[in-house]
Amino acid sequence: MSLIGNTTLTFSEEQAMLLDVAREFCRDKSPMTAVRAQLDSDRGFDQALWDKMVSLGWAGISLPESCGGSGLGVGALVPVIESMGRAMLGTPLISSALAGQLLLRAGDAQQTERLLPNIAAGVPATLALLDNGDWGDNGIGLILDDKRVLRGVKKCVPDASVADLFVVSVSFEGRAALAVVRADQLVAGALGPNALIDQTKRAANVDFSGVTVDEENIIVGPDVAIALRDVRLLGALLVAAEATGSAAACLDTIVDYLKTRKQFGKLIGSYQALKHPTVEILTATDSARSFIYHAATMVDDDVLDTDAEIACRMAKVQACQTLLYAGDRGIQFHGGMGFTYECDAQLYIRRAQWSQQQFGDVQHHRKRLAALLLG
Amino acid sequence: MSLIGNTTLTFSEEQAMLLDVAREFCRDKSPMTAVRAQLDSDRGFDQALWDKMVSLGWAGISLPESCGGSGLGVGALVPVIESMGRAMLGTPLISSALAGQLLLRAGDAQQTERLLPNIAAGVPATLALLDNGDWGDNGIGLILDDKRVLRGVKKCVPDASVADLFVVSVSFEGRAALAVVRADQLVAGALGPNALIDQTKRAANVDFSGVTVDEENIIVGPDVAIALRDVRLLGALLVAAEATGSAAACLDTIVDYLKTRKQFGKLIGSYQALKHPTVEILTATDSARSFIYHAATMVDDDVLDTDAEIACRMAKVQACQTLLYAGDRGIQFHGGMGFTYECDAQLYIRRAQWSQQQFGDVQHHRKRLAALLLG
Amino acid sequence: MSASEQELNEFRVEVAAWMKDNSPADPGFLLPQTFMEVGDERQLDFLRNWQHKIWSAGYLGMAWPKEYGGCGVEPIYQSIADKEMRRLAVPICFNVIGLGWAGPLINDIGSEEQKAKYLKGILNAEDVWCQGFSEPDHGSDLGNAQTRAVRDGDEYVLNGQKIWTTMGNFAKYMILLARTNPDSPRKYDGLSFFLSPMHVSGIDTRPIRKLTGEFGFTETFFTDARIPADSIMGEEGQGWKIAMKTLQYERGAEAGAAGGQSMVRMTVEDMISQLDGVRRDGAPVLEDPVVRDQVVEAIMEEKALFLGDRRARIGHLTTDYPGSLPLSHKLRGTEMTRRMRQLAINLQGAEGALYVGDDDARQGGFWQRAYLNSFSATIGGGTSQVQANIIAEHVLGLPK
Amino acid sequence: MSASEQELNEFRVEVAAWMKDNSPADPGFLLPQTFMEVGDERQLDFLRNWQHKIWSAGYLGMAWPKEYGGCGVEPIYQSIADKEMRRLAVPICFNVIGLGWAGPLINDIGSEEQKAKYLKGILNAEDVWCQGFSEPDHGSDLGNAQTRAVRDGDEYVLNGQKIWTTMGNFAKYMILLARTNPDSPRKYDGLSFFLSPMHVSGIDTRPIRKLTGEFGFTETFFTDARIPADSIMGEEGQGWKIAMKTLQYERGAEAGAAGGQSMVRMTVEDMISQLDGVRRDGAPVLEDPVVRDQVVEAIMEEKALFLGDRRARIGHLTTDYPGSLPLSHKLRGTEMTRRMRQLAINLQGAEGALYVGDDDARQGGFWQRAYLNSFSATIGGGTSQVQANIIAEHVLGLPK
Repeated sequence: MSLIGNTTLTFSEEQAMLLDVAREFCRDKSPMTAVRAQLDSDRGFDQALWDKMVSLGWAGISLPESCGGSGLGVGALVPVIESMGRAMLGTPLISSALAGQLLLRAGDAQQTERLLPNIAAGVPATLALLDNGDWGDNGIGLILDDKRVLRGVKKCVPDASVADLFVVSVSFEGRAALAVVRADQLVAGALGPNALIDQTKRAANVDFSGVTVDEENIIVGPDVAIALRDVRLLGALLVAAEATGSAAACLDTIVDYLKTRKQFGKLIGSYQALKHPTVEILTATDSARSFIYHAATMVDDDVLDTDAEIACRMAKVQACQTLLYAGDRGIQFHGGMGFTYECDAQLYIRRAQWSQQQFGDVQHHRKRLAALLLG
Repeated sequence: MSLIGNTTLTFSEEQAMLLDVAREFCRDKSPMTAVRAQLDSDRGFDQALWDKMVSLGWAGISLPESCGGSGLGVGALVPVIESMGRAMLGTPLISSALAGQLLLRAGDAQQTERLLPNIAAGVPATLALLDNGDWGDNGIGLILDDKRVLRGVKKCVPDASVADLFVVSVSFEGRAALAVVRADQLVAGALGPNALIDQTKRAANVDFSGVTVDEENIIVGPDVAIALRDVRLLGALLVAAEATGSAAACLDTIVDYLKTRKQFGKLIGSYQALKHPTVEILTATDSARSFIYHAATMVDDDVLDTDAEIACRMAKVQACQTLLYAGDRGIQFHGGMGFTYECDAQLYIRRAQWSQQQFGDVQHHRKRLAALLLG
Repeated sequence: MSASEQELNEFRVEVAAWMKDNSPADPGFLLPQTFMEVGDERQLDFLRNWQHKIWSAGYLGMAWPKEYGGCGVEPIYQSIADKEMRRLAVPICFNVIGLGWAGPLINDIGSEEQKAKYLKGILNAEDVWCQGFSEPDHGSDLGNAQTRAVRDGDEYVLNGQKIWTTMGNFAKYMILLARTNPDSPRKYDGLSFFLSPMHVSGIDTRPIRKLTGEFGFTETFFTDARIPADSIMGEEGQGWKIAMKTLQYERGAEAGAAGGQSMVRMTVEDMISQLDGVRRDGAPVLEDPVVRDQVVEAIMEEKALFLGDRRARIGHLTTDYPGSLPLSHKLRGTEMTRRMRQLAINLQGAEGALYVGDDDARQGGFWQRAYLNSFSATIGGGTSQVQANIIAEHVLGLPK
Repeated sequence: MSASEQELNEFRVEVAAWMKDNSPADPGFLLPQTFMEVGDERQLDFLRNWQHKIWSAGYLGMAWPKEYGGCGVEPIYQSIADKEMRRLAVPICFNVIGLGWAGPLINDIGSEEQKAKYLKGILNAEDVWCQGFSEPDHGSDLGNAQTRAVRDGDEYVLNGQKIWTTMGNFAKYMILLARTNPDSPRKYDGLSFFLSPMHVSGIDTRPIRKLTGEFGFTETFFTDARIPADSIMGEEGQGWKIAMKTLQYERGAEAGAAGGQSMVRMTVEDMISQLDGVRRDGAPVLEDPVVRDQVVEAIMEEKALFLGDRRARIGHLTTDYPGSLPLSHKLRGTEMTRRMRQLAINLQGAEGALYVGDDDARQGGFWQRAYLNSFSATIGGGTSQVQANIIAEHVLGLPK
């Protein structure tokens, strides 16, 4: 069974507790009315809510205790992110956690001890990785020159407008490096907010040109490339966790409608044409949940091994496919109601497009899985 | 609309007549009892029936009048082959017609005038093209040496045991050439009959080693490679026509069962879980028919142009996909009955595997369509 | 006497030239992809002007009688003009319910008075028309419409609610399906068909925001609204038959429609063109073998639909399950469209997450919007699921 | 006291060594892929000998009581032995209805007499068992079984017909679901469960040829057949409950089954292995990007099923729609299997058209036969369509 490979799936007491707390928190504090209230807002989330999440320790879950975190590892974030996905709750948590992971994995002791406590304390951070629309392009377009000045733009930087800290992939002396940029270093007008299909999310193109990076905020060395690879995989995993939660919520929304809406004198849930695809959504969501918690089991603070890489990629593939299907059917099965902005189905179909395109789409990961599994 | 390209679809009076005659003939002369009676037979068809088909002129439809044919072109064969596919009637008609086409397209006047009248008169011929299981392998393994002696085996030669004439692709002086071999030239034991999944079909591995080819039966020159390419396309088209007929018959079989079988107190045809996939089979079969008659419109006795190539490949893709799906669902929807040899559904699912693998499978053609359409 | 091949060709060239010369420049604001998303006055004015211009040039309602604003020529001319508009991707002719539904119906069975009153306004875009068929509780079940129309002297009194009224807030007239006899044993026989004025006390509309974020539909509320009794088409009880008749005209000029394009062209070729410059793993996305395979599938789906239309005209090739091709056309076309547009976004890479309003969004978010809009067709006019039932029962003869 | 990790590991090594030493050579004739295709005496004798040998070695019925032929050890030992048999792909333990259904049931709720009479013969393969649940007219509707059992003194008189009786022609006993009370208000309450002898006057079997061309099932006809009254399990009217109980045992040794593999291993890895040497466009088929994509999908499907089994054991991760994972396991597993086997043939190139009996056929036509056989699982035990209904209604709570 070497192709199926590692099928470890464990769930710690800490994860269980986090799952319970997060689901309850999101259900109570982020009902759909609250989500909808943020759709047109600049920041995309409620600061007071974020503060509460921070006070629950979520910003530091995956950071070491020495840096003010809980030291539970990134796998412990999965139940939290899944719960947020379920509630369609957008905050900078994913961005911050990934920025933290990137610093943790690539930075030296001085850097991590200096920078991570802020992130653990809830100061939003983000990572700027994309030079263009191609997640499969390994080149880095943003240049850090020998005077430590940046030149170039990063695309679609998540939560850019609220981030205090940007961890930016740069090309430095012809090699991949990281630059840590504070928001106050950006020139006026550096942020060009994106219009995203998923209105619960925020991102911006960020022009870093002209920013001089503090010497202590430059991270170089062989770990950078590995950390970048790993954080993209962890990004895929967290997006997958979020998408899985959203798919589960979409399923609930569909099931509720199928149980209450009548057409031609019958509850529409009794028609197999709707019933059976809904079962497909259920089983696909089940698979997605299995994959994300398997991946959560496989990742830790070390360099990700092949099993972990496979697990993260599979989680991304399964979760995105599931949400793309669930979102699409969610609109269709709500009939005319599904065609309205008022119906929650639109939130899921939009989220599906977002999730699909973060950290590489289904095809991107399947191609790499083929290389990992089939040589 | 250049990608959709040519959408010509015409149907001549001759084709209409042939369709009427062939459908009636096949329905009357080849009921399922007759088809089943041939499943275990050596030859796979009834000689008397073949003689009747020959007397209707079918063996010569696509051959020029100068060679004893009707000069209607290979497009006129499509309604006949489709009708035979519908009746699951196996005979050497496809093999003979394609052998005729290969000679017609590659041979010189002397050769075609000598060899084609026999084929038009109903003497079965076939073509031996496959050196291995790979339709995408353009090399030819069978060697014709400078003493005109053959060395090698052709795989899965259709209707080999009844063919009087073999048109064989060979490598001669390092180039593609054709050798025409008479059955009486084969050494004893040259034929190793295949066990095929489609029991209405017959094929054999043929060991041509030691056969000395008559000088006049060797076809060389630049036309050979083009003719080989074209005949593979025409082969794809005729197999597509046959598969379309079989898919239509499979659909009929399913519809009949859905209208008569009851489960849980209702006719099973009233369940959307069966009804809607059956509609998919209908629309897929509709597409297959459109593609095969479009391709029939596009091919003639000349070298096939790009539009014709696209049409033949699309016909093969659509027809095979349709039959693979219809055959698979045909078993499933017949429930326990579908699992029996007695149920006709097994004939279609087996035919599907056969058709898929003749002249290149769905993936084979789609890959080439991508090159033709997208560069 | 029909037009010669040469005459038609000359006409084609003429239309193309006119369209190229007269097609309006990008106005700098979002234009509707279909007539179902005319959300504000600015869009309405733009499209009204454009339709008026086409009509003034003589390229709309060409086959309609001259006395009512048409040109009185053979429908083939309109078909040619339509094709050119489509080919050149000019803006849409937005007054679709008038041009393609109400107008042809009035032409067919209307009185002289009705023709004189309505037809020209439809063509020159002065009178916007809307449609009142669907109701909130009976989305896929038109025959079950409950909006009441009660005869009271010279008037009918309307009460009830319609939904999915395209441009209900801009329309002057509505084609309305309402129940005149609630006691009729067959529910279909209780329905009647009206050409109802909209600007009447007791008729109110409320815009519906679509999942795309745009407007274009309204709900329409009838509260003791009184309309003239002669607004009825045909007799009481003929509503269902007449409503079904209007659906026939959708098939183009040859079937009686005035012409014009009701939606922006989005063929698989357009879908492929939008991928210009999109890269995957550092190379053009269309070089990726798996992408190529998906795109070939999409091309074949579209081509199959075209070929099906051709085959549908050949009697000998439509004897199996007659009606299959026309009856399945809507299901196949709309589902193909939905899949193709979803593919369009999937292939965009990170830009697929952008939307209308983003400068980086491919073609201004055209395909994102198009994908979301595609559900109007897989849901409206009978959901795909209902369509599959209809095909199963009417074409294959499967039990209900 | 449970076995230590080390003891279990030693046991694993011991079993593996024994299997390698004792697994029979290819007999030169076609061996069944599952217990559902034991078609002739030659196959039966071969499999009987093999099962007897495994049992004699102490690797079958390990958790069953010693006095009835078992070893009386913890089920974990049997699970290990089962896994090794699976891993080493030894021939199957064919007496599946006895080992996995009837035996565990008798162990659970049988009398001492029944245990003494039946259990050992199940393990040592002397007594072949079959199952009589399905009937010709109620394939997916077991609860509607119409075969009658009428009490007459010390006997029940059987009349009716069963279908899909595996090895009905070889079996000595049948687990039989028959109707003792046709008038019961709930159809399920009229059923009773029997351990019926097969070699009784009035019980006749007729082999059914499968779509693969092979045999293995029979129809079973009951014509005034008389069986002892004490053949009944439990009370009259408990048949449905007991039949549902037997389905639980399928889940392996921990659930009470005697052990052994009921089908030849066919994982996605095996599927990929069979492509060794297959070429496409002159290169190994697994180098084709589109093929790779399809194969990755198949691997993921299988892995998802494994992971689902793991997750199903974690209470916290199964609170949404509880029961979803176990209740959907059959649907997912059997449909995955069907698709994977169809893919196996599709990827073979021209050899995909060959079948059992052809020297060129890949692995003797193994995958062709396996694909055709896969429908026994998507149809038998409730079709996939019925399974989907069950999941929709019982897990999602959707209306019937």
